[in-house]
Amino acid sequence: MTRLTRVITPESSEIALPDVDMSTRLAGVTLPNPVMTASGCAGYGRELDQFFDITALGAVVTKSIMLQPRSGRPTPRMAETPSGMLNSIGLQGPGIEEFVSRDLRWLEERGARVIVSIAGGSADEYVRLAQRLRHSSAVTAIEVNISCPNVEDRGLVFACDPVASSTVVEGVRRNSAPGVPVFAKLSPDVTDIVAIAKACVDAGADGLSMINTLLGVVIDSDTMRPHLGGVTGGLSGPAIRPVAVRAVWQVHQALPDVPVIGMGGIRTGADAFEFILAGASAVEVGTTVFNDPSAPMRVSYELQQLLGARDFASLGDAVGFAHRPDDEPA
Amino acid sequence: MTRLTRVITPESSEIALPDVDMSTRLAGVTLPNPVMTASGCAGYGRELDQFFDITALGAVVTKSIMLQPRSGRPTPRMAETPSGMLNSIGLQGPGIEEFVSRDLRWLEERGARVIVSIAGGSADEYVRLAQRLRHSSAVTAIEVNISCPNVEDRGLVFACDPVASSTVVEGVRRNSAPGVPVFAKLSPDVTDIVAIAKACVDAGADGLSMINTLLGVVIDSDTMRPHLGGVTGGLSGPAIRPVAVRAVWQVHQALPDVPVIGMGGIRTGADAFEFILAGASAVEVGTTVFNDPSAPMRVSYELQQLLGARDFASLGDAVGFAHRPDDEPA
Amino acid sequence: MTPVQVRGEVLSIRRVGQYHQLTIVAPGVAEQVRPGHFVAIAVGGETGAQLLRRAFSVYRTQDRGVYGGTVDIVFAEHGAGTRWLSHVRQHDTVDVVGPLGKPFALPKEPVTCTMVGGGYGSAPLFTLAEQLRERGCRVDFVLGAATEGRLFGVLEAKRMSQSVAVTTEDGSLGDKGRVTDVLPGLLERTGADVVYACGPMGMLAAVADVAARLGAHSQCAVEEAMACGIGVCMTCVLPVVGDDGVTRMVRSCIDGPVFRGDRVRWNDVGTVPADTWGAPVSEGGH
Amino acid sequence: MTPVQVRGEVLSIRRVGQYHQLTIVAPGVAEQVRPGHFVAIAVGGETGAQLLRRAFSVYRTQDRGVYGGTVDIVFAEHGAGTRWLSHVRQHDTVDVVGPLGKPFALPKEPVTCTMVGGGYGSAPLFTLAEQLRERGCRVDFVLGAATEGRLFGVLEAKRMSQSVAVTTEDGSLGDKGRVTDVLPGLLERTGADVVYACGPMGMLAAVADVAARLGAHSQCAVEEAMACGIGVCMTCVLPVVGDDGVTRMVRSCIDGPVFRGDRVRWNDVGTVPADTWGAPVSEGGH
Ligand SMILES: Cc1cc2nc3c(=O)[nH]c(=O)nc-3n(C[C@H](O)[C@H](O)[C@H](O)COP(=O)(O)OP(=O)(O)OC[C@H]3O[C@@H](n4cnc5c(N)ncnc54)[C@H](O)[C@@H]3O)c2cc1C
Ligand SMILES: Cc1cc2nc3c(=O)[nH]c(=O)nc-3n(C[C@H](O)[C@H](O)[C@H](O)COP(=O)(O)OP(=O)(O)OC[C@H]3O[C@@H](n4cnc5c(N)ncnc54)[C@H](O)[C@@H]3O)c2cc1C
Ligand SMILES: Cc1cc2nc3c(=O)[nH]c(=O)nc-3n(C[C@H](O)[C@H](O)[C@H](O)COP(=O)(O)O)c2cc1C
Ligand SMILES: Cc1cc2nc3c(=O)[nH]c(=O)nc-3n(C[C@H](O)[C@H](O)[C@H](O)COP(=O)(O)O)c2cc1C
Ligand code: FES
Ligand code: FES
Repeated sequence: MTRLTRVITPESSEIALPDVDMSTRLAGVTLPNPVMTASGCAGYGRELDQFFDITALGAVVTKSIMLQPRSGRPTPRMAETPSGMLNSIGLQGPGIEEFVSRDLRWLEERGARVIVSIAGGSADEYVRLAQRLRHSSAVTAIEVNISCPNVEDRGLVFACDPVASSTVVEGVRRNSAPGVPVFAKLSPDVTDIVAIAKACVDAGADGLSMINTLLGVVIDSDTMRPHLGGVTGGLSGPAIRPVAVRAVWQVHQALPDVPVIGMGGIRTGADAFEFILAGASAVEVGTTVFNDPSAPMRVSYELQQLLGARDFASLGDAVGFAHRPDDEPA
Repeated sequence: MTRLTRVITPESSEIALPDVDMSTRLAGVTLPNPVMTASGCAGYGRELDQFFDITALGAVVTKSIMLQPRSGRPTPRMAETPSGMLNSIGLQGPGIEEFVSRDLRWLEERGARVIVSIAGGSADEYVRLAQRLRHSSAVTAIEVNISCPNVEDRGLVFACDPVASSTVVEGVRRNSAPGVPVFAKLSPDVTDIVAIAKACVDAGADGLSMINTLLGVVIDSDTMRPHLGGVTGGLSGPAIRPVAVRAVWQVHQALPDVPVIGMGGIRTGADAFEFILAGASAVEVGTTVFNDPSAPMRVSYELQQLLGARDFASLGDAVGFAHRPDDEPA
Repeated sequence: MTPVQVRGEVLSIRRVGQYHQLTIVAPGVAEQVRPGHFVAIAVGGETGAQLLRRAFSVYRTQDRGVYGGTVDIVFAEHGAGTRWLSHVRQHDTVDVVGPLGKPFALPKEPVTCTMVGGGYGSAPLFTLAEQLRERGCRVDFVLGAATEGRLFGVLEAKRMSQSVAVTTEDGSLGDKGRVTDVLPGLLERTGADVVYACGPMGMLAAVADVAARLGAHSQCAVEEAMACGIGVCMTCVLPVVGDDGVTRMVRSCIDGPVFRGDRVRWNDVGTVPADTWGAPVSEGGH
Repeated sequence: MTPVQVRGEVLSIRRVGQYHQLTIVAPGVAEQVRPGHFVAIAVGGETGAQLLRRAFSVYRTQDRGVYGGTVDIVFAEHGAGTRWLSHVRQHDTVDVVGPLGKPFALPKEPVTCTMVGGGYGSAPLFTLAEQLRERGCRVDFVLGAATEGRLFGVLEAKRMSQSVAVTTEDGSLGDKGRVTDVLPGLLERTGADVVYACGPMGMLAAVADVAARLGAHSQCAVEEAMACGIGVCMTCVLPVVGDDGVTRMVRSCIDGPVFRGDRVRWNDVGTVPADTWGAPVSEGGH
């Protein structure tokens, strides 16, 4: 095996990391580490910075921001489910202005790389969000959360329709700074995720993030009504991991040159490794943060150890490795 | 609370059951109990009969049968996942002739109600299966597993397309005995499950079963290839329950008069109750049987206790109860 | 205060009435705790099916020298998570994050204080009472529960207060009824300046109301379902009026769990009032 | 034999080399077990994330009078399930289904038998050896493992057999190498009529081959991943040639785990050979 470096984990124990090049290229941007937080599971970075150094992550992916301040949905906003959870936050947030002047600024001063997740109710809202971010030096990349209902089309979710998805992506790409990659974040709740992926790439997406949550319902057996204030919610956590890995597998198979950020139920480095082998160039850790606030760093260390143990000199060599021909050994 | 009856559970402990009418009507057929086994998770009933009296179930739903004998997929055929499993059996089975003369006959002699699940690679295969079953007195209902690839249409899964689904359902309905209800079993891997449900009902389905498994992939971090011999597999178990309850919720909302058999991750009576409240008239227990071979009976008892504790005189009163208007109390 | 995450050894677990009292070695947490802080404990094991931490008020902390500080919590067996926790044994390891939240505000003057605890909600009030007494405050207690076995700390309250009133809904101990049946009389009798309360939401709403009517300041520790406990998920919100008079959906894990009773819109909990900052919600994503 | 499901109390758990030996009170199971049977144990707790039972060969059973019969298994800590099982303690309850599968076939005549065990695979061979001895058979053992700590039951084998040969891959005990390095010599020396084998698939394939070459009958207990263990899921299949000469994908939990070594298509395990009944698979659903 390769050379080892000793590091101190967030929980103050010393571990040895093999010498693996963990940097990853995402559509023209190079990140020193492939592990990031997932949108909506890390706020704007400040709270997690108490548990580990957020600048060590590939990037902080911020909670999806909208144009206007938003109060979100009524409570209860969550239900625990087997190996997962259902949430219905309703994109509560301060709106883009306060986000830029307070949260994004804090992240920049802190020295963190930032992927800003944006969300809108119409294609135009996405465009205006992109315009507002265009001149910010703090933005490493944009993740377009298209799992939002289109208020102009009977509330149909953009990500469920290739045309709606591409309209949004095209608008964001056109209005974003050229050096800032635009990632479209896909929903798994579709018959053919590859078709949506292709539509987004054709519309100018530099990469794809997947997956967002699965639509679910939990009924409370005491009140005998849906548990969530918003009735339906998004299912996340390890429960959905096989669905997420499948999405990454299929899309990488169809579009091997498009960078993919994989997420959905990553709890350990081995889970992250699954996504990398399936074709993801980077991963996001979401729900697991609620279980273990230092999980993103832990996952990154565990992934590095796994890569070293399997004699990978660099993360890049493992990306999509599970797709190699049958006769090619490990 | 209501009168109690003492029964002996499969595990030989005595429990008290409240006096709730557990019978359920499924499109003209009345079953004494709403709990059944799920297709593919109970073989043809014989093995489970060692653990509890299978004639006490609503019905035994048999492993999907095809026209010809089938060897299924190479191993590994399963992977354990968080609160679930991924399987890729490939519909191994003896073919309809041997099934009818051996397995269906055994079930009939045993006195069990039987829902026969059928699967085919073309609409014509489904029709021929229906014809073969048309004159069998052992068949209580037919469940049409349309989550199969259509060999005549580039392997596209029937259940993912409303037209393909309705062709199959229409052919089965036309060729089945009039008194035998036909249930179409839907896949959750679609953008709009209500549209598929409607297409099936319009084509003559007497009811709907949902959900089948979700498409997933698990990568083995040692071999660094997909774990399953068949690469993709079907995700089942408690992990998927919120997705299944959501499907039942949505379809019952859109088609309140169509009987629904709910399944997906039922482990306890409370889980079954969720499906009933969401709109299912009966439920199937699948993956949990692997964890607990007497689960279908246990779930039935637990459900009956829950219904009694909430003062339901009959199961029927609870079906879809979670959809009641906001101002209507429990 | 900076919350930390520690794997703490279970020093002891024992039954107290219908509750469990758990003592965990949690160095780094214990030293920072102030009354009203809570901890979030991972349940179900590292590969278990329950991902969300469970929140528990800190009952007390102790400096144990060689061991490092310990944290005590008192909990009811409620669902799967607390059932799991009730099965931990001495020397097992439990993953604790804390201290979390905003503690009770302490008065600068030696004022008269009433503590109201519902069920295990009394747990954080004892160290609070001790600190108030050190500041020369008068402290009275009202402890209520559904039944005797669900009361916590009656004797302890007696040791550290001027008076203790007990109510149970079934009359098994003390007065039959609720804390708010005896609270107005007590507040009038003692002329209490501040009411500190912890317990179920319904009780808090009623206590805040009584306090306001009788001119007392109230500090209520709320209990909203929390997915993260550390401020990153936005599940734990409730409508609270800010200094600027504007209602916001505020995170109870970060901005609470202790709120001024007159600032929480108790009747609107579980809704987003129309005048909330950022309301109304057009149907949105998650 | 009818398998039953029981919640059995753990009577003891202890380390044996690199393995754990678990004794469970399992009335109804114990009484029916014959050598080669296995049990399927639920892991992870009733609300845990692991749904699939784990299969373990029965090492031995004992009639304990008042307790009811007990079942012993020997297991390696491998993944999450066996890790969980290694943490059970005395008086805990474990959910057991058994006995399952087809046991080893016993010869009617007092023939000469060789037992081949790889790692914990030796576990079911000791009661088998006892029964063979009772029938007047000569019994010899070959036990192999990667390293000394992974051998199980060397002393026990010595007590009940004519000879014991030990191999380890690292040479830490016995001959350096594999069981099949010493097996041919032994078979020739003793003129064994039957070889009983349990261990990893690779070993079984090699043992079956050696036995066939030297004219011995072989009985091999295979280890295929099983979701249910009781015959309802079809995950545990492997290609086996039937009496009619036709290859079928056969359930190892019901038709095995013990198979005639000359009937298993060892080289085709993990595939569906083209001449299998019902093959080739047109791409199908799950
Ligand atoms: C700030 C705070 C302090 C608390 N202090 C205590 C304490 O000192 N002693 C004590 O016994 N309990 C306390 N609770 C409540 C405790 O967190 C719940 O009893 C516990 O979460 C129930 O978990 P469970 O797994 O048993 O229930 P489950 O029903 O399995 O829980 C499912 C989910 O719902 C949440 N949930 C369920 N009930 C509650 C509840 N009453 N409040 C909040 N979330 C809930 C759980 O956290 C979990 O995410 C406190 C809660 C909060 C927010
Ligand atoms: C008939 C039979 C008898 C067995 N007897 C013994 C025994 O006496 N002692 C012993 O230590 N082990 C025995 N095994 C293997 C034992 O079942 C596995 O070691 C165990 O399932 C691993 O579970 P895990 O949770 O630790 O691993 P995980 O990797 O978490 O398991 C994940 C899934 O894969 C399956 N799996 C993993 N490894 C194996 C394996 N080697 N064989 C079969 N399934 C596997 C598990 O059952 C589970 O479903 C036997 C297996 C079979 C089929
Ligand atoms: C509480 C919560 C809030 C979320 N908010 C957002 C969001 O604002 N924007 C978004 O794109 N995804 C959001 N997600 C989805 C996650 O970013 C992620 O795609 C999904 O949860 C799957 O990953 P996980 O299983 O690791 O959580 C949210 C998820 C959770 C659990
Ligand atoms: C091993 C296995 C085999 C299955 N085989 C079939 C099948 O043959 N036909 C079918 O319609 N569904 C099949 N299913 C799907 C189940 O019937 C059920 O729809 C699904 O597993 C969800 O329910 P559960 O979570 O309770 O298992 C199978 C599921 C499993 C786990
Ligand atoms: S519990 Fe997550 S923000 Fe409060
Ligand atoms: S393990 Fe299920 S059929 Fe053999």
